[in-house]
Parts: sequence; C-alpha cells; structure tokens
Amino acid sequence: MKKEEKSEKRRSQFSIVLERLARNKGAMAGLIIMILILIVVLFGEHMTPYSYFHQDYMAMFEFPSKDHLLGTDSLGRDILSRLLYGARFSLIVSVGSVIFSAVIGGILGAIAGYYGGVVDTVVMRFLDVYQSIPGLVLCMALSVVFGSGVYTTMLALGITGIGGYARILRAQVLQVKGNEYIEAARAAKAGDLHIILKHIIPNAISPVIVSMTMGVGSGIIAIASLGFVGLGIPTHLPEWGAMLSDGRSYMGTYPYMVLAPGCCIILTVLAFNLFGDGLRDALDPRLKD
Amino acid sequence: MGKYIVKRILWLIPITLLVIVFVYTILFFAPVDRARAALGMGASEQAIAEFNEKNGLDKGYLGGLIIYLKNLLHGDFGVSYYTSVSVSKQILVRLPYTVKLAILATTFGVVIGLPLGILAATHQNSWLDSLTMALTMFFSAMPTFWFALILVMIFSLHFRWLPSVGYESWKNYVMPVVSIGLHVSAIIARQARASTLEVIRSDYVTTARAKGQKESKIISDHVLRNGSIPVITVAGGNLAAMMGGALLIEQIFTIPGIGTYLFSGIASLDIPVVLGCVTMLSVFHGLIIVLVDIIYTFVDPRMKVAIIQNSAKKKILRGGETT
Amino acid sequence: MREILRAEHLKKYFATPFGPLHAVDDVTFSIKEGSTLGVVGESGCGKSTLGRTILQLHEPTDGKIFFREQEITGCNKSEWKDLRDEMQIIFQDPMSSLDPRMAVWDIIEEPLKIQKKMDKAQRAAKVKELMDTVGIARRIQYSYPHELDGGRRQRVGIARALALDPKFIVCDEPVSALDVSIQAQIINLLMDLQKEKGLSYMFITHDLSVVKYISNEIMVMYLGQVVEKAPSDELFGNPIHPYTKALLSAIPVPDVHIHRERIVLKGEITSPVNPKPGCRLAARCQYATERCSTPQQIVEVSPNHFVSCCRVNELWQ
Amino acid sequence: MAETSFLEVKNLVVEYTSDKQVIHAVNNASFSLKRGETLGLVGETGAGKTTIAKTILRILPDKAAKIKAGEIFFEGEDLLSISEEKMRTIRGNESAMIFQDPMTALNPTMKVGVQISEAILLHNNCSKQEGKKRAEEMLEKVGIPGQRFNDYPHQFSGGMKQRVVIAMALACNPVLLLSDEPTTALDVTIQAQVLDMMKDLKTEMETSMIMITHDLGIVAEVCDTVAVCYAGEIVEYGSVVEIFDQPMHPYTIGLFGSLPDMNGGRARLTPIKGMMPDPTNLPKGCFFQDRCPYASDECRKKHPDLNNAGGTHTVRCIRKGDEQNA
Repeated sequence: MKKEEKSEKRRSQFSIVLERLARNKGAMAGLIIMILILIVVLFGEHMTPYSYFHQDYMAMFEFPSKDHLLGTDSLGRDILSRLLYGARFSLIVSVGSVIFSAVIGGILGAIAGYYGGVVDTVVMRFLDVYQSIPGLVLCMALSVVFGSGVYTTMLALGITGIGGYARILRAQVLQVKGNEYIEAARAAKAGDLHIILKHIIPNAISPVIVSMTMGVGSGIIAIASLGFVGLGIPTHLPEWGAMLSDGRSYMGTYPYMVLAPGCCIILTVLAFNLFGDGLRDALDPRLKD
Repeated sequence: MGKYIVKRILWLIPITLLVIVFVYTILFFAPVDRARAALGMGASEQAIAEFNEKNGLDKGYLGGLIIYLKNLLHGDFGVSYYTSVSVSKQILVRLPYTVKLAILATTFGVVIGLPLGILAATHQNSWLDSLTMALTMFFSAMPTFWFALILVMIFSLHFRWLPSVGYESWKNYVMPVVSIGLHVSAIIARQARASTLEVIRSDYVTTARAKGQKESKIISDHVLRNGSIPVITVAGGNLAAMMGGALLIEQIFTIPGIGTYLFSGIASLDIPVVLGCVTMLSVFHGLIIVLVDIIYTFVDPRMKVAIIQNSAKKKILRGGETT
Repeated sequence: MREILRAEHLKKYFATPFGPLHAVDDVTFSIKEGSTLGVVGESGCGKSTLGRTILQLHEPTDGKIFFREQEITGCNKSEWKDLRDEMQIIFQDPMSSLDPRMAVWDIIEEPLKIQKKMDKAQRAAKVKELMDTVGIARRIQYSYPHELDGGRRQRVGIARALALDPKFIVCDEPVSALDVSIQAQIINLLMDLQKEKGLSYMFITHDLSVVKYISNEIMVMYLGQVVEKAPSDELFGNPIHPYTKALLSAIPVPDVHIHRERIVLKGEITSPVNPKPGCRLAARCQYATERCSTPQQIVEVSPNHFVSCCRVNELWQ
Repeated sequence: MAETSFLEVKNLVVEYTSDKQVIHAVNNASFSLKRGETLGLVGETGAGKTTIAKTILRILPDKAAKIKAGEIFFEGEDLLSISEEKMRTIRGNESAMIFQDPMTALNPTMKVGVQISEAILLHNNCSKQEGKKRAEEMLEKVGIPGQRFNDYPHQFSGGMKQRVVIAMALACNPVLLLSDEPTTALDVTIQAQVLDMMKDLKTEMETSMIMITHDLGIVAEVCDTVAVCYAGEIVEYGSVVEIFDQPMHPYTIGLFGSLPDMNGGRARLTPIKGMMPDPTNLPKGCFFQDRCPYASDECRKKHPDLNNAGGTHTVRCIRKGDEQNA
C-alpha cells in the first residue's frame, strides 16, 4: 500500500538516510561548506601565495587588496593564508575531541543505561559532579595543566565533553531498552552482546551522531575561546581564536583583522549545525518517505 | 515537598566535596613549580621552603587536600598563593558583578527568546518563522566574545556611545548583556519554538478550539504555559553556567567578576583560588537546579508527582526486584 | 492429550516505593498440547506480566513452571536454552515489537541467526517458507516496519515467533491494535497455524468476544489473581464470580434485538501495590460481605470450573 | 423542515496535503441527523470518520486540511459559509465534541474545573463564581464530587478523565454532541459505566449525537441510525435495525463476518480480504472493488451511487441497487 514498489530491492539504513539528507536544502548547504573546509584543511597551504608565517615588514597592516585579499596583520603576514592554514587546528582538534568524548562518554552511558542498578548510580553521580563545573572552566583548567599543543588541547576538550555524551546515550538506551523488540530478541534467547550490538546501539546512536555533528561546531568555538585567552593551540600558530585576540588590539583601525577570523568561525560552526539539524530529521527511522 | 527540597540540598554536600577532590587532583598534579612562579627564578631555597610550608604544598597530595577540607569546614577558603589575598573575600567582592551580569543576560535571553520562539511556532512556515529560524541559527553559531568585540567596535570605537571598559554605570553592562543575551535568546527561541509546536498539535489545544475559544486566548491560556516548560531548564542551566562568570566577556569588558578571578587562578594554577570559585559554582549550580525543579512544580502540576517519584525511584534501583 | 505447560503458585512481585506490587499473585494453571488457554482481564490485572513470567522474561518471585513435565524454574541455563526455542511470544503492539531499523527479512531471520543451527541458504529457505506461511508477499521483504500497515506488521511478528518451530506461544493481545477486518484475518491465521502445527497458545486479551472464539479454556484475572477458570462455553454459559459476570455483561453485543441487564461495578480498579488480604474485588462488588476480607480459596464448583469467591455457594444457582 | 434537517451534511469533500501528496480523506459524504437522535458513524482507521466530525466543528488543522466541497446545514445554517466569529459561538455551545483519548484531551497544567468552566464563561454572560458553580454541577452530573474542581488531570484515573471530558463537552448543554470513540481507550467495565452515563445524560439534556466508533456492539447499544464509512465515503446508511438485520453492502457484511459470534459456535470467521485502498491513490470505480467478493467489471469502471434499498436504507453498491430495482 505504501511505497511497496520501492521495497523490492534491499535498501540499507545508510542509503535511506543519505536519500533523505539529499532532499534537505539546509543540510546540503552545510555539507557543501563542510566539504570546502575539508579541502582547505587538506590543501590550504598550497592554495595561497604566502605561507602562514611569512612576515613582510614592508606590508604591515595593509587593508584588503589584490595582493592580500583579506589584508595583512601587525607583522605583515597575509591574513587569508593564515586563516586557511588555521582551519586545520580548529577542525582536527574539534573532530578529534568529539570522537574522544563520544567514545568514552558513549561507553559509560551505554553501560549505565543497560545494566542499571549500582553501575548506573555510580555513573550518574559521576556525571552530577561533572555537570556542576561549567565546561569552559574545566576545559581551561585542563588545558593549563596539560600545556599547550594540538593533542593536549584535544584531550582537554575531549575530557570536558564526556559528560554530555554519557547522558545522551544513557537516556537513549533506557528508552530503547523498554521496547518490546528487545524482549522479542530475548525470547529468541539472544545474549546481552547480541542485543546491545544489533538492537540497542543502532537504535540509540542517532542522537549521539547528531550531537557529535553539533559538537564539532561548539568545539570550534571552545578552541577559539581558548586561543583568545592564549591557551590551547600554541600561540605562534594561526589558530582562529588567537588571530582574533591578535586583531583585537588594532580593531579600531583595522576591523578586518577581527571580522575575518570571526566570519570563518561562524561559517564553519553554521555548516556543522545545519548539517546536524538535517541529520536529526533524516535519522528518524519512523519518518515516512 | 519540603522534605524533598531539604534532601536535595543536603545532597549537594557530597557532590561539592567530590567536585573539590576532582579539581584539586587535576591542579595538584600539574607540572608546575608554584614557588618559583611566585617568587621568581632566583629565589632562595629557604624562601621556597617557606612558601611551600605556608601554602601547605609540602604536605603532599593527601595532606594538602585534608588541610584544605579542614579549613573549608571553618568557612576558610584559604589565600591565593601569589597575592596572599583571602579567596573568600575576593569572591564576595566580585560576586555582585557576576550575579548582575548573569541575571541580566539570562533575563534578556528569556524576554527576547521566549516570545520570539512562540511567535515563530504560531506562525509556522511564514516569513516570520523563517527569519527567526535563520537569525537564531546564526546567533547560536556565533561566539559571544567575537560578537562582544564587534559591539565594542561599533558602539565604543566608532560611535563612542558606550564605554568599552569599566563597571560603574548601567552603560557598562549594555554590551556584555547584549552579547551574551542574544546568544542565549537564540537558543531559548529554538527550544521554545520546538516545544510550542508540539503543544499546538496536542489534543487539548484542539479541544479548546472545539469549545469555541479564540485563537489568541488559546495561545495565552493553553499554549504559553505548556510551551515554556522546557525553556525553564534551558534558562536555569544557562544561569548556572554563567555564575562562573562569562570568562571572556568579563575579560573583554574588564568587569572584575568571578570570571576574571577564576581565569587568573586557572592561568597560574592557583589552587585555592580555583577551588574556591569552583566550590561556589558547584553550590550555585546545585541550588539553581533545585530552584528550577521548584519552579517546575508551580508551572506544571504533574512535576510534583514526577519529582517525588523520581527521588523514590532511586530506591527501586537500589532495591531491585523483591524475590 | 498431554499437558505442555503447567504453572504452580506462580508469583511475580515488583518493588515500588510504596511497597511490593503484586502483579501476579499465586496463579496455578495448566495448558494441554494443541489447545488454547485464554487469559482475560482489564488493564493492570497482571495478564501480560503472567505471560512474560512464563517465558522467564521476568524472573518469577515464587512458584514453579513445568514445560513438558520438566521444571524450568531454577534449571540451569543450557537446559533451559533448548526449551526456550519451543516457547515464543507474539506482542500486542507490532510497532514497538519490531526493530524500526531492521527490514522484514532480517527480523524474521534473526532468531535463526541466534540459534546458529542453519547456514545461510537454509536460513533463506526457512525465511521464505515462513513468509508464505503467514502470508507476507515477497515484494515487501525488504520493507521497514514503519512502511507496513498494522496487519502486515503483526504477520511479521508471527513469522518471527514461528521461526524456531515453537510448540507453545504466548499471544499477548495480538489483535487488540488492529481494525476489525484485519483482526479477523489474524485470528484465522493463528487458528490455522494451531491446527497445522499442533501449537498451544496462551492467549492474553481484554476482548471477551475474541477470547471466547479462540480459547478452549478461559482464565479470568483481577489484580494479579485468578478469580474464575473454566472451559470456554461453561464460563460464558454459566459465569459465577461477580467480576466475571460484570465483565461479560459489560460487553456491548452487536445485536439490536438483545437487551441484557447490565451488572455495573462501582468505581475503578484499585492498586495492586501492597493489597490487603481477602478478595480484591470486595470494594467494588455488590455482594461483598465481611467474609470477603479473609483470604479466598479457589474451589472447583463443577468439573474443571474453578471459582475464587467465598460466597460461591450462595451465588451459584 | 427543522425536524428533518437538524443537521445535514451534503457532498462533503475534504483533502489533506502532506509532502505534496493529496490524501482524499472524505469523498462526497452526505448524511442527515434528526433532532434527539443518535447517528453511528462506523468504520475502520482511516475511513474519514474523525475528519467528518472535525469538519462539522471546523476545527481541522488550517494548513494541511482543505474542505474542497460540500455544505453542512446545522439548524438551517450552512456552517461552511458562516464567519469564523459566528462559528465560534456555535463551537462548544450548541455543538460540542468528545475526543477519543482522555489522556491527551485535557490540558495537564490547568485545573479540570477551569477547563470545564472555560466553555461556560465563553458562551454565557456569567460571572466567574457562576461559571465555577456550574462547572461543579457538571462534575457532579458525571459522577465526580464537585470539590475536585481544583484538581489537575493527572490526579484522575482514565475513566474519570473521560468523565471530565464529557462534562466539558456538555457544559453548555449543546444540542449536537460529536463523540469520537469516547470509550475506546477505556477498560470494558469502565466503558460500560461511561456509556450508561452518556445515554442518561443524552436523554436528560435532549442532545442529538453523532457517535463515531469502530465497535458494532456500541452502535447496537446506543445508535438510532447508522452510516457505514469506507475510504472517506458513506457506503451504507439506514436505521440501526435495517443495517443490523439486513446489511447489504459487501463491506458491512464483511464487518459483521469479522466479528466472533458471542452466542453461536466457533464457525470460521469470514473476514474481508486485503486492506483499505491508499487514500492518496483511490481506484476508479468502486473503492471496495479489490476486497469485494462480488466485484465485476462494471464495479471497476463506474463509481456507484447511493441507491435506495427500501425505507431509510441506502447502499452504495450497484449489485444491491440492481437487486432492488429488479
């Protein structure tokens, strides 16, 4: 009755989600920007005539021009080149930290939700502790303790994010666990591992994927915040937040030094948020085509 | 209900203790030499020993923790390693600025965001809805500290209408409040829109319509209250997070709040300063969550039952099935 | 006929903050091979918990369950595992009982995969056979549950339950969520399967007309306890317990020429948490006396007709 | 005239649009209701019963639903052509609706008493105290103590909630009551209580009623006339005795065949094969053709009209029509 003709060949969940995503304009816009950013991350340094550390004392504080599309900074470095090179820090660190927190937090949450009882109580109390320290405070403290650097920042950010993912997955698992198809699998004498892998994870993972996508966006803002106060990525590298902090001293006269990095951040975050929004809709299994 | 609130507040004590242990552990094992940082590289061995003894750094991890907790029991947050100023005094002096900023920004967020979200939902798919959604998407993707810089650029540097530094007059708070508040309002508007849409589709709204109620009255009597319930959580969470001071905003506008203090403590790994602030934050956070729950019970009568049952549910989890 | 399943003094209590919830309280019954036991009652009477406890999806609090004369309560896991193949369940809500991320084919194949007794080709043959048995067209084999209507979903649920060739199936309100015309199709299917494969059913429902039609014997439950148990025709022809009478008289009959006197129960079902001893219907029963607050005995009033009511002799004429 | 056309629905067509697909929810439905009578609107999920009721009150979702054609005369006035303002004075006042699910039909954050008095205050020129007094009277009428005025919905059980919903609908003493499966969500014994109460109140308040249900048992018990809905149209219409004693449309016959006989033996059920046609893609000709054991080529070509089958009995089937004419 409903779309039977489509069912005759096997469609994986993955291809269904892709099909739905393709129909969502916002998500596609986000995806295109994400791909562009990825290209920049991979090939950025070959795309501009200047390297990110090339200093030109003859061309300090130049306004945007043909030679320097987005102008130069206090040391005569080309801002566009620095922005393009800087994309990698924001992106790699953010993606890395999100994966770290999602894996650790996800495992914690899944165990707490599935087994319940004492395990759940312990994990929940741990999360209570976690939740009562604001994320940015914890993140800053950790990044001071770990010192500056790409991996240390990733770790600091990653640890900060664990709580959120644990909570999401725990709630999801609790909800999925209540469904009768879990009982049906148990009636067919499926073991715990089978139930977790085949039923609980596929059904509980969607919100995690969505918040991972969104998490990359907020991660980028967090990295920029750290960079802005001189933490996180080493300050000599053209991290977007650090560039903002740089430009701040001169923004009265040279507003482009603040505008350009800010726009980069917003664009990137926007791309991930748009894509995440679309993904949330596309991942709903009960959505009619 | 009262018993429940007392229980919840007492529960904050172990949580806060755990927070202290957690943060202390992170900071203690940081690879820095605090004495040399405070006294300079050329300090004598004796001066260093004195510094360490004065600050309890010679007692080791556990010793230091016990001393700190003991002092805390007497309401003593200790003194800063570097300035020797009492942490509790500093917090008390700085708290009003942060509280002011937090409350103003959250209020701003709710006042702008809630009506906007509800309006967008009641006009779903109209230009108003699309515009609201586009704007809120944009504002939630924007770093608040960047927006603060833009505001400074426009209103301080260009038009010279508002001061960019200081904390005396109301004018000093306009830009900090707006820069955070707009971000908060964007998040609240999206939440309010989603929950309002759900309420609008609910059966009891159709029922109200079937009674012959006017659309405007349906919105004010039935939709508003139910639609704003999830917003309370968002606003409360935001308020709690902001008690730590919006670190960067306080920095940009040189507001002497908790945020700048906490940041200076973190940057120099000043254990008493950080622990003092974090303890206060954790308590505030807990209190605000309890407050949010209390507000819930006023807005939504079902919550009274749910909250009390929830506290009872823990018993079930512990007890398991009686066999 | 041999007996396939027997439960003795089965109890299942759940802990709640307000005391133990007596979901199933001292239930004894047996089911003969190839026959159907109907379990009737209103929401909260413990009928679904009973079905799940029989399958040990819930650990029983007390009591014994025998399957083919072998006790399965307290037996070790490996012995139990083989028996488990022979006991299956069909759920009420085919939406929540089918994994929304699995295609029809995968749902039916899953028990076979878990069992690990067949290779891929054998499994494929079996799945096709099952689809034919329950009447699912091949063209929907890769559809997802949300793309199907209620009747087809329930057929998938039945195919899954049949995959391991069970001998005994707990049917937990399998037709309650379906429209009348689809309901009749599923009932016919279940009855055909019973005849073909010699299945035994425990048929849990709140719909008395369905239960009368499909069951050999009927057990009426109220707040976790059995109030009356009798062969189907006997129960409908000669109901004795005041609750059974009220329940039967409450069904609207689709016949304009029949006008019956209705026995209306006062109030609503009470809580099964920490119940007082004695008859649990007493508060709503028009025949209640002081004796009803003492524990009730279930007595056999005529062959195979059991009633749990202290006033049974007065009410039974 | 007023006696015969108290409520008359003529050629009603309602469509829903979702994702560019047009769902033909109601297709040319016509029926009438006499004052004081109860009409049963019978059919399965998706037959368009609820949509018809919501159309009468004009409370369909604005954006998705569209009334394409038809007239609804209520006490001589076409409800589909009057202003929204005028319509509001009828809704909840002269005509009220009871919804299926008492769990969701009540606002969880509003006192039940206030929800009942909402309609009273809206349609009567009375003070808040007066409204409260009348709401308390309504509660008493449906068997709930008046003191429970200040309680919230979650403090009531399912059956009690449905009583509140009924009190809410009857608050302004409507002349027309639309009941959408009012007892489906309830247990049998509670259903019996609620049905008895509704019957009593209906007689007491002289209300006419449209009872939407899928349960033929309920129809036999409370209805005077019956309209059988299938795929958005009425396939058979007549008095309850006509329909139950001599069902004519193959669908109606199929519905009866699907029910296990409570009194008789265990004859195999004779269900209707297949399922309802896709409402976005209704077949040409008779909508029931694919499931009908008697379908002929003619059924696939021509959409049947409602044919008179004697008395008030009409049936939308060429076969029965022929028999009748012959």
